[in-house]
Amino acid sequence: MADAPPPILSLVGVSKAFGGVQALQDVDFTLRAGEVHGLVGENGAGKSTMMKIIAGVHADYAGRFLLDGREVRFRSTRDAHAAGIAMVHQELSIAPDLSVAENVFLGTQITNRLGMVQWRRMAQEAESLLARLGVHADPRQQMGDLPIGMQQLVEIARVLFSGARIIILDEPTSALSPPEIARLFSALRHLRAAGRSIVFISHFIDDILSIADTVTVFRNGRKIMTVPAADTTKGGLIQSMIGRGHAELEESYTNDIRLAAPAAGPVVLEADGLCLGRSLRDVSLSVRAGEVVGIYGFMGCGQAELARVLFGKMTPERGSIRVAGRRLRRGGTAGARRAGVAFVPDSRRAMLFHQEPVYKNTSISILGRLSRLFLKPAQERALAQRQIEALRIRPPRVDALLGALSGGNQQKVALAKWLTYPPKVLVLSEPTRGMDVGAKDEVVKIVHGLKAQGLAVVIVSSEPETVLSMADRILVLRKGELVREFADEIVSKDRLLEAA
Amino acid sequence: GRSEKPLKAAFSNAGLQATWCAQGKQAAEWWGKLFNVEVTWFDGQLDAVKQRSAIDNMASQKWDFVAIQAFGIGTLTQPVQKMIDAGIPVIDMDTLIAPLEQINVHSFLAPDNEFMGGAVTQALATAMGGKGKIIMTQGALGHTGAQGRARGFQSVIKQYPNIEVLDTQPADWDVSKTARLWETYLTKYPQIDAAFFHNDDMALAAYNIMKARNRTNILIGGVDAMPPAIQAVSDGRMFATVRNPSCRIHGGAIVAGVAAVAGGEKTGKGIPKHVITDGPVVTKANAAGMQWMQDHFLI
Amino acid sequence: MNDDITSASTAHPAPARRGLGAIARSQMRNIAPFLTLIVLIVFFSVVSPSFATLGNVGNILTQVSVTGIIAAGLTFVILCAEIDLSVASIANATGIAVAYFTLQDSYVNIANVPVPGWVAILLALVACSALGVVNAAGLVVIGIPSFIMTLAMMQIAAGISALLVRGQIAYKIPALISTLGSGSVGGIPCIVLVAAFVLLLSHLVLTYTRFGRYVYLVGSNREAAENAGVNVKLILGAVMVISAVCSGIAGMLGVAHFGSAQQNEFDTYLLDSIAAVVVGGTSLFGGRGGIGNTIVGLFVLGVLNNGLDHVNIDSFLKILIRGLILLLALIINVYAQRLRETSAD
Amino acid sequence: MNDDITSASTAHPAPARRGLGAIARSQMRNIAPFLTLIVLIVFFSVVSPSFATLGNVGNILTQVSVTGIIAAGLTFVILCAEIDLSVASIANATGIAVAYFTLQDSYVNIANVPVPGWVAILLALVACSALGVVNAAGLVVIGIPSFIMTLAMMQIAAGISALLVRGQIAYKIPALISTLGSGSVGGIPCIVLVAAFVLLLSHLVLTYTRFGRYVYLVGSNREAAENAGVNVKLILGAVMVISAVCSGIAGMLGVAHFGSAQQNEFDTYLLDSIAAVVVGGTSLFGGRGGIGNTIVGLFVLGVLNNGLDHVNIDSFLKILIRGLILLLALIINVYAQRLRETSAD
Ligand SMILES: Nc1ncnc2c1ncn2[C@@H]1O[C@H](COP(=O)(O)OP(=O)(O)OP(=O)(O)O)[C@@H](O)[C@H]1O
Ligand SMILES: Nc1ncnc2c1ncn2[C@@H]1O[C@H](COP(=O)(O)OP(=O)(O)OP(=O)(O)O)[C@@H](O)[C@H]1O
Ligand SMILES: [Mg+2]
Ligand SMILES: [Mg+2]
Repeated sequence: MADAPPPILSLVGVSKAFGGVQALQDVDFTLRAGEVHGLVGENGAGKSTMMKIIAGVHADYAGRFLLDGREVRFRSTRDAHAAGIAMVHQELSIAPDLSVAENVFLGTQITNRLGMVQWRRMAQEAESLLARLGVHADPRQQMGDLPIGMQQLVEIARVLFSGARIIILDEPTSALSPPEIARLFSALRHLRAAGRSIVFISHFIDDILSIADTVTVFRNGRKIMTVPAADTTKGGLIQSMIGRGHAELEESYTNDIRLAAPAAGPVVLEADGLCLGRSLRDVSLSVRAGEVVGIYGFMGCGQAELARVLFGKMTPERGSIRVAGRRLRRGGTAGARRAGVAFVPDSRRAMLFHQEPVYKNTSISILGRLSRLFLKPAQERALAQRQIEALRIRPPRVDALLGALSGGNQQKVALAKWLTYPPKVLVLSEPTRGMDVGAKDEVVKIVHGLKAQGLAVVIVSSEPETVLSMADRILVLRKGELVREFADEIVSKDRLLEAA
Repeated sequence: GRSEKPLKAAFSNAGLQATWCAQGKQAAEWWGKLFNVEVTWFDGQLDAVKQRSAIDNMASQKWDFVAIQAFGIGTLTQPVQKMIDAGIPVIDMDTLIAPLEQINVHSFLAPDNEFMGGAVTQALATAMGGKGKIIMTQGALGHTGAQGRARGFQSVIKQYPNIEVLDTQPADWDVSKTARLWETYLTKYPQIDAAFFHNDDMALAAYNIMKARNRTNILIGGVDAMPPAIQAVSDGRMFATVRNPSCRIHGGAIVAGVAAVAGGEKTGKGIPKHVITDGPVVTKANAAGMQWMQDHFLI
Repeated sequence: MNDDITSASTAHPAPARRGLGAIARSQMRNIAPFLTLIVLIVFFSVVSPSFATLGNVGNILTQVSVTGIIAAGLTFVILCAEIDLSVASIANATGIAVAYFTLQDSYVNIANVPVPGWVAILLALVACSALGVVNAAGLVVIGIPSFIMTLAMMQIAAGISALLVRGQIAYKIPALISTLGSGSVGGIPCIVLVAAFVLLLSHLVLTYTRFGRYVYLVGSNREAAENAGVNVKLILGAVMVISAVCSGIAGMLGVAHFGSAQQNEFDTYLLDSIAAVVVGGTSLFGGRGGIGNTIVGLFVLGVLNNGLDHVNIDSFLKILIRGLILLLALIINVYAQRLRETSAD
Repeated sequence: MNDDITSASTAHPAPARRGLGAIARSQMRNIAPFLTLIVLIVFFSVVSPSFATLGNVGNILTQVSVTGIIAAGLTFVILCAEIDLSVASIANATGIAVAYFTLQDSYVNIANVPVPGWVAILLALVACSALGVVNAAGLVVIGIPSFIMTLAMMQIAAGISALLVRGQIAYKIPALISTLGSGSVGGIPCIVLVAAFVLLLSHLVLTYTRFGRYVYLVGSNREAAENAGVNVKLILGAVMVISAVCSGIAGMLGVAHFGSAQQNEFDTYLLDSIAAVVVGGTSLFGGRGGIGNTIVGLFVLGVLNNGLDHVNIDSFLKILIRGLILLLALIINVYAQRLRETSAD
C-alpha cells in the first residue's frame, strides 16, 4: 500500500437526506484498484446509504461522484451494473421462488443468440460458480428451500462472480458460519489479487482488520477518518467509531471465559422433547429464574425455530413447554404472552410500528392489562414516559413517531414494551445481529439488569460473541439437536465453534 | 295434439333470476307434461357468455325441438344455426336470437313491446285527463324490449301536447338505481302526475319510495303484470300494467314444438314466422281474472 | 443511549410546536378527499338548481346509507390490509333470508318458512355471521388469501340467494326491519339514522377500544403485532365477521328500503363500498385511514351519483364521466399522500 | 478455488439425486389443481353419458378459449403480484371498437365510422393498448395500487363501450376477425387455435426470455429485482399493457364468436379469468405459477361449467355448487402448498 494506485472511484462532498434525517453529510470517499476497503461505524452512521449511492439505488443526492476520474451520476442500479459495480445488500436480496441457478444469474440470465434462456448451461455454470465458494447445492432447487446461510452465499456468489470490478459487501457475514466466512475471505483475497476493488462493511472489527487494506470510519453521517488497516487497532477503531474509549468493548472473546455457577432460582421455563420437522429433534431445556441461557448454533441449525416455538409462533409436532409449571398449549403468541413469555425477534422491522407514535409501540403488549375494553391513552402515555426515562430513549417524547427515532432507540422501544410488567421468560432471538459495538454493549447491560430482576432469559444466536458475552450457560444446537452444554466451566469462541 | 311417444325438448331463457323467466319455466313444464314433452332447462343466468356456453352444450345433444329466449341478441347464432341445420325446430321466444334476416327459426313468439309500452301509456294518459306531468323510468338502454317500450311511450305522448315528460333516465332494471332516481325526482319535481316504468319490479320499488314520502298520488304504470303487480293494481298501489304473457309464450313454444314434430307443421305455412303474443292492459277491472289465468298458465 | 447521543440529537430535531401548515400536511390523506367532495358539491350546486336543496341533502343521505353500513364493515377489513369481495353478495343473501323467514303473500310463489319477525331477524343475522365465519376460517385457519376466499364466498352467497328465492321476488319482511329501512322519525329516514349509528359505533370501536387499536396495528405491521403477543388470527377473523354482519344488516335494510328481495339486487354495492373506503383515503395496505375517511368517500361517491342524476347529460356519457372522476379522485389521493410523505418528519 | 475451500465443503453436503417423491412434493402447487381436474372429469364422465364425447371436448375447448386468452395476459400481471380488474371491461370495449369501425347493416342504428377491415383491427388494438398504457401509467408513474387503478379503468372502459354502441347491438366485424373467432380449420375451431397460440407464446415468453424471468423476479422480490438492475417499473408497465392487449384480442374474437358486440357482454370473464389463474395455482403474491397452471385452472373451471350443464340438477342449486367446488379447489391448493413447504429443506 506504499505507492497507492490511482483511485478508480471517489465521492466528493456527498450529502443525502431522508425527509428530515441527514444520513450523509459532506462525505469524501476514495476507492483504489486492487484494495479491500473496510467500512465501520455505528448503526445509522450512513454506511449503507453511501454504498447505495455508489450502487445506483439512491439517485438523488448532493455532491460529486467520480468514476475513473470522470464525473458520473447513476439514475438506477442498471447504470451502476453497466459501470461494473455490484453490491451485496445488507438485507438478503434474493428471489425465493426462483431456482438457485437463476439467483446466481439474477437479472443476467444466460441467453443464446435468439434471446432464449439457456437453462441447462445456466445450471451448470451456477453449480461451478457456487463450488468456487464451497457451496454444493442443486442449482435446480428452489432458492427458498435453502437454509438462510446458503442463500446468503448464493447472493454473494452472484455478486463476486458477476465480473464487476467494484464489489460492495454490506455486512455479508451476518448469516454465515465461521468456516463459511473463512472461505469467503479466501475468495476475496483472490479477487483482490485479480485487481478488483472491494468495499467490506462489518460490525466485526476483527474481521475488518483481518481482510481490509484500508479502513474508513463513519459517525453520524460523516466520515471520521481513513487509515491503512496496518496502522490501526481494534481499540483505536472503536474509539473513533463511537467517540469514546471503552476497554470492555475491546474484548474479543478469543480468550477463555469462566461461566457463572449454576443459578439457584426455581425453574421457570421447561421445554421437553420438542420436535419440529427437520429443524428441531427432541430438544429439551430448562431455565431458572435469574439465569441467562445462550443457545448457539450456525445459521439454519434450528435456533430460529426454537425461539419461535418457545414464543408460540410455531407449534411443535411433539413435546411440551411449561412456564412456571403451567403447560403452554396452542394459544399462539397471545397465549405465550399471557403465560409470561416475552419475545424480541431478530429484525427491528418485525417488532415495531414505524408509522405510530412511541407510546403505541410500548403499550401494545400490555393493553390487556390496562383495560378490557376501552383504551386508556393517558395511562399508556404515562407508562411510556416511565420507560423512556428508565431506558434513556431519545427524543424523550411519547408522541414522537417511531420511524423518526434512530435504530438504537428503536431497539430500546422494542425492549421497553416488555418491561412495564416484567415477564417471567424473555426470549431474545439474535439480539445483536447487525448492531454496532456500542449498541451491543447496551444490550448486554440491559440483559444483565433483567437477570438481576430474576427473569429467565433465553438468548438464541448464531454469533458466538453474543452468547459468550451474556450467557451463564450455553447450549449448542447442531442440525436441530442439542449436542453440547457448557455450564460452570471455561469456554472460548474456539471451543464453541468446535462443538457446533 | 298430444304426442304419443315422449318428446325431448330443450329450453333456455335469459335467466331464472328474473320472475318472468321463472314463471315461464313453470309454464313450459306444465304444458310439457300435458303434451308428453320432457323439458330440459339450460339457464342463461342473465349473462351472454354463460348462456352461450349453455346453448353450445345444448347444441351438442339430441332434441326433438328447442325453445330459446336469448339474453343477448346475436350471441347464440352459431349453435342455434347448428341445431337448425340438424333439422331441429328452434322456437324463438320473447327476444330475437338474431335479426330475422340472419337466422331461420321455426317461429318467433313474442309480444310487441312498442304496443305494450303504448297501451299502458295510453291508459295513464287517459287517467290523467290528457294533461299533467309524467316520468318514464327505462330499463337498460341496450335492451330491445326497453327500446320498444320507450318507442311506444313516445308515440302515445306525442299525441298529448298538454302532457309534459319530466325525465326519462334509465334505471337498468335495477331496483336500487330506481330508488335512487326516484328519491331525486320526488325532491326535484313537486308535481308528478304519472310514472311509467319499463317493468313492474322497478315500479314497485319506486312505489316504496313514494310511500315513504307520502307521494302516493302518482299514477303508476308498469309492464309484465306478474302476480305481485296484479296484486298492486288490485289494491290500488299501481294504476295499470300490461301483461307480457310469459305463460302464453312458453306454453305456446311447447305447442308449436309438438305441432312441428308430431303434427308435421311447417314453418311459414302452418305457423307464421312471427307470432305476436301481446297481453291486455291490466287494471282493477280485469286484475282478478288475469291472476286466475296465470295460476293456470294460460297467459 | 449515552450522552453523546443527546448531543448529537440535532440530527433528529424534536419538531417544534406544529404549525398549521404542518398539521395540514400531515392530514393530507384526510384533506384531499374532502377537497374533492367540496369541489363536486360546488360544481353540482352551480350546474343544477335542484341539487343544493334540503330535500336533496336528505336524498343523498338516504342513498349512501346502505353503502355506508357495508363500507363501515369493509373499513375494518381494509384497515387490516385484507379485502372482502363478498359484501354485496352476503347483503343480498341476508336480505333474502329475512324475507324467506317471513310469511309472503300467496301470489309470491316461494316455498318459504315463515317464523315470527324477531326470529326471522335473528336467523338472518345468524346466517350472515355464519358466512362471515366461513370467510374468517378460510382466511385464518386454512390460509386462503382473502381476495380469493371472498371471491368464492361471493359465489356461494349468490348460490344461497338463488336457492332461497328461486327466481321469485319476495315483498314481505318483519315489521321492525321494514320500519328501520323505509320509515322515518321526525322527517329523518330511519335508514339514515341506522347508518349513522353503525358508522359512529364503528368509529368509536376503532378509535377508543383495545380491539380497534389492534386492528390498526395488525394492518400496520402484522408480524410486529404477532411478535408483540397480539392474537392476529383472532383480529383478522373478527374483522371478516364484522364485515359480514354489517353487510347482512345493510342487506336487510336495503330490502326494506327498496321494498323487495330478489337476486342480484345488491351487486352494485360491492364496487361502491370498496370505492367509498378507498376514495376516502384509507390505504389498501392497511393501518391508515378510518371511518372518518370512509364517510368522506361515501359522500364523494354519493354526491357524484346523485349530482349526475340532476344534470341533463347523455346517459351513456355518465358511465364514462363517473369512471373518470373516480380516477381523478384516486390520483389526487396519491399525490396528496406523497406530498405528506416528502414533507414528513 | 483453493484447497481449503473444497475441503471445508462438508458443512453443506451435496444433495443426493432428488428422488421421485421429492420432485412430486416440490411440484405440489402444480399437481393439486391437476388432481382436481381429473376428479371432475371422472365424476362428470360417470354421471353423464354426453359429457365424455368428442363433440363435448370440442365444446369445452371452445368455451375456455376467450377466457384463456384473457387469463394468459392476467397471468403476467398476477405473477408480478399485481391484479387487473379491467380485463373484461377492456375486452368489451375493444370488441365494440372493432365493430364501431366496421360498416354495419342499415338496421343497426349506430352512428359509426367504417374503415377498411385491417385498419379497424389496428385501431382496436391501438385502443386496448392505450387503455393498458393508462393502467400502466396509473400504477407505475402515479403510484395508484393496481387493484383500484384497474377498478377505475373497469368503469372507464365500460363508459367507452356505452358511448360507442349507445345501447345498440353491432353484428358486423372485419372478415379476418370473423374467421378467427368463428371459423374452423380441419374441424378445429380457429378460436381454439388462437387461444392455444396465445397461451403457448405466453409460456415461451415467461419461461425462455429475460423479460419473462424478470416478471417472475419482480413478483418474487421486487426489491431484489431493483437491486439486480431490473427496471421494475418497465416490467410492471409492460405486464399491464400485455394484459390489456390480450383482453383486447379476446374481446375481438369473442365478438366474432358470439356474433355480436354489445354492452356488458363479457362481464363474467373478469371473475372467470381471475379464478382460472388462481385455481390453477398461481400465487396472488407473485413469483409462483405460470401458464401451465393457468391452463389447468382454465380446464377446471371449463369442465365444471360444462359438466354442470350435462347433469340434471336444479338450476338454482348449480350456482351454489359452483361456488362450493371453487372453494374446495382453493382449499386443496392451499393444503398442497403447505404439504410442500413443511416437507421442504
Ligand atoms: N430509505 C430510507 N428512508 C428513510 N431513512 C433512511 C432510509 N435509509 C436509511 N435511512 C436513515 O439514514 C440513516 C443512515 O442509515 P444507513 O442505513 O446508511 O446506516 P448504516 O450505517 O448502514 O447502519 P447499520 O449499521 O445499522 O446498517 C439512518 O438514520 C436511517 O434511519
Ligand atoms: N388525546 C387523546 N385522547 C384520547 N385518546 C387518544 C388521544 N390520542 C390518541 N388517542 C388514542 O389513539 C387512537 C387513535 O388516535 P390517533 O389520532 O393517534 O390515530 P391515528 O392512527 O393517528 O389516526 P389519523 O389517521 O387520524 O392520524 C385511539 O385509540 C385513541 O384512543
Ligand atoms: Mg447498513
Ligand atoms: Mg388521528
